[in-house]
Amino acid sequence: MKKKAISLFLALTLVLSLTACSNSDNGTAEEPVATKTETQNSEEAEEEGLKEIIISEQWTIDSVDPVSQGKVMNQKCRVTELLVETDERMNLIPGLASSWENTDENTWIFKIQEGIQFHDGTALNAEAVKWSLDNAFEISPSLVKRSNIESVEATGDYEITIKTTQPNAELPAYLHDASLGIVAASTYDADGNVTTPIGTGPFRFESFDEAKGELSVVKNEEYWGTLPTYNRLVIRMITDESVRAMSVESGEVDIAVDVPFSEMEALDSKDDLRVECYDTNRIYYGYFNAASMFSDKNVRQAICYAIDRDTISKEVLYGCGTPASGPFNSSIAWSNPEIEGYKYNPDKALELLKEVGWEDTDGDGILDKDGKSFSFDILTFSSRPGLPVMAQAMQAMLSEIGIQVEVKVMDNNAINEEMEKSDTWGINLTTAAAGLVPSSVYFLNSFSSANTEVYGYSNLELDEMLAACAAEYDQDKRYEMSKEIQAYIVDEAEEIFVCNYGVNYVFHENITNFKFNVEARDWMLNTDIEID
Amino acid sequence: MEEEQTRELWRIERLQVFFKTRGNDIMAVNEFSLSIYQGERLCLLGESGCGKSVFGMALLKLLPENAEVLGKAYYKGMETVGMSEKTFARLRGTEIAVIPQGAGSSLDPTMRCGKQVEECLRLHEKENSQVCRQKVLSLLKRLELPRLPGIARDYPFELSGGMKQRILVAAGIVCHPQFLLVDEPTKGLDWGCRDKVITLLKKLVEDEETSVLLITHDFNVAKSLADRVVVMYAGEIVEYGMREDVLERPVHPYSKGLLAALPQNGFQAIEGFSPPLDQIPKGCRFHPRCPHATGRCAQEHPNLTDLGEGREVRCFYAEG
Amino acid sequence: MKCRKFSVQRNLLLWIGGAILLVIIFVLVFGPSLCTHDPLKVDYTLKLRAPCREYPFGTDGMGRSVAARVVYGLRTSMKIAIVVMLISCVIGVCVGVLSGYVGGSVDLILMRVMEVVLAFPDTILALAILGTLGGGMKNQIIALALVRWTKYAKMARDETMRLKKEEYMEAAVAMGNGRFRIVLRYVLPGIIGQILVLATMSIGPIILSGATLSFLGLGVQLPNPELGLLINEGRDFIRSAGHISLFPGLVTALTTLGFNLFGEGLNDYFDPRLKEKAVSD
Amino acid sequence: MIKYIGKRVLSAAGVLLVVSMLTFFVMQMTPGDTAYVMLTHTFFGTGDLITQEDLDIATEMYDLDRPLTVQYGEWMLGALKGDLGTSYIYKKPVMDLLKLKLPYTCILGFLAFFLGLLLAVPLGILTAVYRNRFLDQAIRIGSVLASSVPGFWLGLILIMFFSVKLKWLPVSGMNEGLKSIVLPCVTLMLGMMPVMIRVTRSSVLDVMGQDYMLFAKAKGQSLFQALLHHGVRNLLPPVITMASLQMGNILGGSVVIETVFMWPGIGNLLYNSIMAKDTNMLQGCVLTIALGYILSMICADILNAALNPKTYRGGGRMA
Repeated sequence: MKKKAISLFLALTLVLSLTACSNSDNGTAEEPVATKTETQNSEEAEEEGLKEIIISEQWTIDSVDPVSQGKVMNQKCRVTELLVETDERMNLIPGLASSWENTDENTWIFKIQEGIQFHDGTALNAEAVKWSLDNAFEISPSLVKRSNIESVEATGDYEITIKTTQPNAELPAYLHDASLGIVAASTYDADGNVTTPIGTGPFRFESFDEAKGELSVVKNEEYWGTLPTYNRLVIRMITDESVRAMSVESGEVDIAVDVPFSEMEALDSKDDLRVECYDTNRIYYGYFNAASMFSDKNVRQAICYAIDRDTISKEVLYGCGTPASGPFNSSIAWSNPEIEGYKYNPDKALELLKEVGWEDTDGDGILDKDGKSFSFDILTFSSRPGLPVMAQAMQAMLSEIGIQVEVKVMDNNAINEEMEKSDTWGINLTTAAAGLVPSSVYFLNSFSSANTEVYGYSNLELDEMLAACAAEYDQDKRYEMSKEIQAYIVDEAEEIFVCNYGVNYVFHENITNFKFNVEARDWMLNTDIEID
Repeated sequence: MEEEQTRELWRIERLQVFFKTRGNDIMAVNEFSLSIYQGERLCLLGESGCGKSVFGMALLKLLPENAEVLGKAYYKGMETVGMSEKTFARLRGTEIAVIPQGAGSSLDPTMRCGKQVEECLRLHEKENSQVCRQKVLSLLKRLELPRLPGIARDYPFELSGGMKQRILVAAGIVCHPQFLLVDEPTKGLDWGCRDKVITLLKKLVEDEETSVLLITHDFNVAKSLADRVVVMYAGEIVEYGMREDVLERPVHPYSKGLLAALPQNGFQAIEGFSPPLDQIPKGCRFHPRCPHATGRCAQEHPNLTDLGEGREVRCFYAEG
Repeated sequence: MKCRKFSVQRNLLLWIGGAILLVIIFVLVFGPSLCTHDPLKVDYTLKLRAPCREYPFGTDGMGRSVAARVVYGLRTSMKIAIVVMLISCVIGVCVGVLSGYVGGSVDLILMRVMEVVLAFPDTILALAILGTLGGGMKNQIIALALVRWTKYAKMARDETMRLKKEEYMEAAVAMGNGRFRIVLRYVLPGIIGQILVLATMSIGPIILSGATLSFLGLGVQLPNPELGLLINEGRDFIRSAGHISLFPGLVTALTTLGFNLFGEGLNDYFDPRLKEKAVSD
Repeated sequence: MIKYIGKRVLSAAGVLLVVSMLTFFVMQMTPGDTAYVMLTHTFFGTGDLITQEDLDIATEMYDLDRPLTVQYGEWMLGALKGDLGTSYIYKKPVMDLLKLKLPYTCILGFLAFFLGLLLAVPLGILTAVYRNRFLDQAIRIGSVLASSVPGFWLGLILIMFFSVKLKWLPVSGMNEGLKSIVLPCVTLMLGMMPVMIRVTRSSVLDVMGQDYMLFAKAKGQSLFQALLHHGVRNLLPPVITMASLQMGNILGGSVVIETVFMWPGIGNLLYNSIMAKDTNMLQGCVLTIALGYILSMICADILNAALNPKTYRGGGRMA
C-alpha cells in the first residue's frame, strides 16, 4: 500500500507541474501595469500589417518610473519628451519649449509650445510642466543640486520662469536630462506609485511585463510632431551578450544592441543581417593616481605615448570605438578638432621617463628609479565588456617599454574601496558619459580639483578656467573656452583618453534608414526607420 | 533402472563450485556426486565452512555472480546446471523451494510477514487474494504461531527469532513443493525454539511427503529429521549412509571425532581447525587432524569406496 | 578446469581513470617546459588563429597560445582544486565525525549549522569574500572551501553513525579505549575509503565552479590563466573561434572524467558491499 | 509523527533566522558603499562620476546611515508581519516581485527535478543490474562527461545548435511557454542527473546484496519482479535524501541558467539584488531559496519515515 502512495504522489506532482507550465503560456500572470497581454498584441499587429520592431539589449529595465528610469522612458521608448532637445551634434534645439532666454543672471523664461497633448488627452501647459519638474526634483534631489535651480514658476499659460541660486549659463543644457522628461500628473497614483507613464512623445506606453523584464510601446496617433514610421516597439532584456547575438541571428528579434565585438564580423557576413558600429558620447578613459609616481607630468604623458590607441581600437574593440584624442567625441559640437592627442610613440615615452630618472639601471627589463621598480596596478570592472580586455592590452604595451603592470578586475562597486586601501593602484580604467548633460563644461567639471583631490591631483588654474567657462552666457565664446580647457586637460594628461565607447547595432535586412544619435546613452532609434 | 529413474528426484554427477576472488580461484565444493530420491530426507552434516551451504545454493542456482559451477545435476531427468535461468525459475517456488539460513535478514523489513508468505502463492497459483489469505492463515495456525490472525499484519522487526524462522518455513512450503532445501533451520535459535521448530518441520514434512535436503551442523536435527546422512569436510563428502549407521556407528575418523565431540559423549574436541578452502592440504584433506594418519594419507587423495547397502567412505583405513 | 582470471574488465574504470590521471600529471610536471609560447605574451598579428601545427590549440582574442594558457591554467586550477579539497575535507570530516560520534545536542547544532550553510546561496558568500578580500587565488580558495565542506561532513556523519552500530565498535568500547583513540583507530580507517572517493570526485566540480564564478564576474584575476576563466573568456568567441573555449572545456572535462572514474573505481575497490563474498560456509 | 514534524519545523525557523542574519551582515561586507551602488543602478550608468553630494542625498533619502542592528531589527519586525519591505531598484514591494517570479522558478525547478529523477533512477537501476558490463560503464562515463561541462557553456551550445541552426526552439525568455522551457530544463537536468544516477546505483547494489532479495529469487521472482516488490521501498531512502539536496541546488543554483536563458526566476532576481546591494530584495530571495531548501529536506525526512515501518509501528510489539 505504501509503495502505491509514493508513486501516486510523484505522478501527481509531475502532472501538476506540467499543467501549471502549460497554462502559463496562454497569458502571463495579471500584472497591475499591463493593459493587454503581449501575445495577443503581436497577433493584432500582424493582422493589420502593422510594422513592429523587437529589440534586445543588455540593461535590465527595473521599473517604469519616468524619473529613475528616464533613460528608458525618454531615449529608448520615446514616451516622454524634454523641454530642450539636441540636434545630431548635440547643439540645443527647441523641444517642448519653443524658446528660452535669461532676463538676468539668475532668471530664465521658457515659452512652452502650444496645442500639445499628453497621451491621456490633457493639454500640455505651464502648470503641467511645473508639476512635472517639481516632481522630478523631489524624486531625485541631485538633479536640482547639479543645476542649482531654486524654483520653477508658471508665469503664464504657456510660460514658465526658473530661478537659480547661482548663475548657471548652461541651464537649458541641464534641462536636457532624460530624468526630466515631462510627464502628466496621472502617471502617479495617490500614494506616488507609477501606474502608467503618460508623456507627450511619439510613442504611448503599452505594457511592461515585470517577470520577463519586457517593455512594449505603441505609436501615438495624435503626436504633435512627425508621426513615426512604425507602430510598435518591444524592448526585450537579454543580459548575456552571446545569447543576444544568437537572438537576432535566429530571427527572434529584429535588432540586437551591444553584441560581443568578436562576433560582429561573423554576424555581418550573414546575408540577412547588417552590423553598424558608432561612437557614442561615452568614452573609455583612465585617471592616474597622482599620489604615486604619476604626480610628475612627464611620467603621465609617457604612459599616454606608450599606449597604441589604433591597435586597441582595431584589435581589442574590433573597430567598435575609434581612438580618442580628447574627452569629447569628434561629432559633438564643442569638441576641439585641433587636439591630435598622443600618437603611439614608445621612444618618446622612454625619453620622457629618462628625463625624470626612470630607466632600466639593473638590466632586469623593468625601469627603476632610486631602487624602486616601475610597477603599478590597473583597476577596472567587467560589467562593461571592453574594459578588462583593454586593460590587458595596455598591460602588454606597457611591459614592452619596461613597465610592470598588474590588472585587477573587480566588482565595479569595490573600486572606490580598493583606491582608498591600496597604494599600488596607478590607473583606474573606466568609462563615463561625456554627454550626460549636453553642456560643454559639465563633463570637464569632473576633472576639477574638487573631484580629483581624492587621488592627489589639484590644479587651481584648471579650476579657474572651468569657473569662467561656466559663467560665460554667450554660447560661441563658451565653446571656445571649452576647447581651450580640453586642450589644457589633454596636455596635463591627468586623464588618459583611450577610445570612444562604441555601440554596435545588428539589424535584420528588413530594417533600413537608421540614423545614429550621438546623444544616446545606451541606444536610441530614430522615429523614421524603414521596415519593409 | 527406469523405475529407479522416476523415484530418483536429483542425480548429481561430479559437481564442482569455484569462486573467483581478487587473488586466485577457490574451489568450495569438489567432485560432489549424489542422488536424492523422492520423499527422502537427506541431511548434509559438517562444520561451518565445509561448503555444504554452497552446495545447496549451487544446486538451486542461487550463488552470487562470481561463482562458477561445473559438473552435471539432473532434476527429474532435466539437466539444471546448464539450464537457462528463465526455465529454471518456473520450477522455483512451486516444485523446488528453499527455507533460507539467516531468518533475520531473509525477510523484507518493509513488508508485512503475512504478505511475504502470500506472495509466493499469488505468484504461482494466481488465486484471488481472499483465498490466498485463508490458506496462509491456516498454514500459520499449523505452525502454531501466536496472536493469529494479527501477526500476519506485523512487520519482521516485531517478531522474535523463532517466529521469523517459522514464517520462513511457511513461505517455503506454502506452495507444496516437491523438493525442499532447508538451510540451518536451528541456527541462532535458543534451545526451546529449536525443539519446537524441529518437531514442526518433522510433522509438516511427513504430511506433505516432500523430499528434503537438510543442511545443518546440529546432530539432533540430523537425528530426528534425516533418513540418510552425508558428512562433509573441506568441500568433500567423507562418508554417507543410513542415519543409524553414520550417526551411531561412524566409520570415517572425522565422523567419529564429530560424534565424540558431542556433550553427551564427553566433549572430546578434534584438535586443530578445518582448513580454509584456499589452503587445502595435499592427499586426504583430514590427514593433518586425523589420529590414524599415515604417510599414504598425506600423499594420496582417497576416493569414495562403497561399503555395501548404500554406505560409502573416503578413507584408506576405514573399510570395516 | 577452465576459470576466468580475475578480469581487468571488472575494474576498467579504475584503469581508464588512472591512465587519464597519469597524462594529467605528466602535463602538470612537464607541460610548461614543453610548450614554447609564453601564455601571457600578447601579439595581435596572431589573433584568432585556428588550431595548427605551431599552435596546437590555436590562439585567443589577443594572440596568446591557448595551448600554453591551458597548460598553465591546469596548474593553477589543480592547485586551487587540491587545496580547496583538502581544506573542505579536513573541516568536513572533523565536523562529521564529531557530530556522528558524539551525537545528541552536538549533532543537532552541527546539523543546523550545516543546513544554514547549505541553504545559503553560495553566490553571495563568494561575492562577499571576493569583495572584501579582493579577487585572487587565495580568496577564491576560501570562497569555494567555505561551501564545499558540507558534503564531507554529511558523508562522514552518516558513515560514523553506521559504523557506531557495528559490533566491532562496541567491542572496542568494551575494551576501554578512550574516545579519541577509538575515533582514530576505528572510525577514521572505516570511512577513509568513502572520503577518498568523495575527494577525487570533487576535483571536477571545483574547477567548474571557478568557471561559474568568473561567468558571474567574480572570478580569479586576469590575465594569469585558470581553466574556469579560460572557458569563460572563450564564451564570446563561441561561433567565430570556438576553439578558444573548446580546448579548456575539453581539458576540464577530461580532468573531471579522470578523477571521477578513478573515484568510482576506488569506490568499487573500497566498498565493503561489493567485495566478493569469497566463501560462505 | 506529529511531534517529529513539529521539531523539524521549529529547527527550520531557527535556520531561517540565522540565514537572514547572515545575509544581512554578509551583504554589509560586500564591496562598495550602499549609496554609491544604489545610484549607479538607478540614475547613473556604471562608471559615471558620482559626486559626494549625490551620495549624501541618497544616504539621507534612504536613511542608509542607520546602524546595522537597527536596519535589521526594522526588517525583522516587518518580516514577522509579512511585509518584506520594498525593493529600491524595482520600486515594488518585495512580496509582489516574489509572487510574480517564484512560479517561473518553481515550474522550471520542478520540471527539471522530476524529469531528471524519471531518467536518473531507471538509469541508476540499469547500471546496478548490469554492473560492470558495457551498459554500466557507458552510462557512468556519459554521466561524468555531462557533469564536467559548465552550465552556461552547455546552455550556449544548446542555444546555438537548437535555436540558431535548427530554429526549433526560442533563444531565450519565456514567450513561447512550453517550447521555451525545453532548453533551460535540459541544462538543469544534465546538471543534477549524474549525482542521482550514482546514488541510485550504489543504493540498488546495496539492496541487491540483501538476503531477502535472494529469498525472493528462490521464490521464483525474476530480478526485476524482486526489485519491484521488495527493492523499491528499501532502495528509496538514500535516493530521496540526495534528491532533496539536488532540489536545493536547483532552487539556489539556477542563477547561471536563468541568466543565460533569461528565465524570469528567483535566481535572476537574486543576482541583480546582490549586484545592486538591494538588501530588502536580497533578503526576500535568500529566504525563499532557504525555505525551498528546508521544505525539500523536511519532505525527504517525512517520505523516508513513511517508507520505514519502524516509525509508526511504535518500535515493535514483542509477543
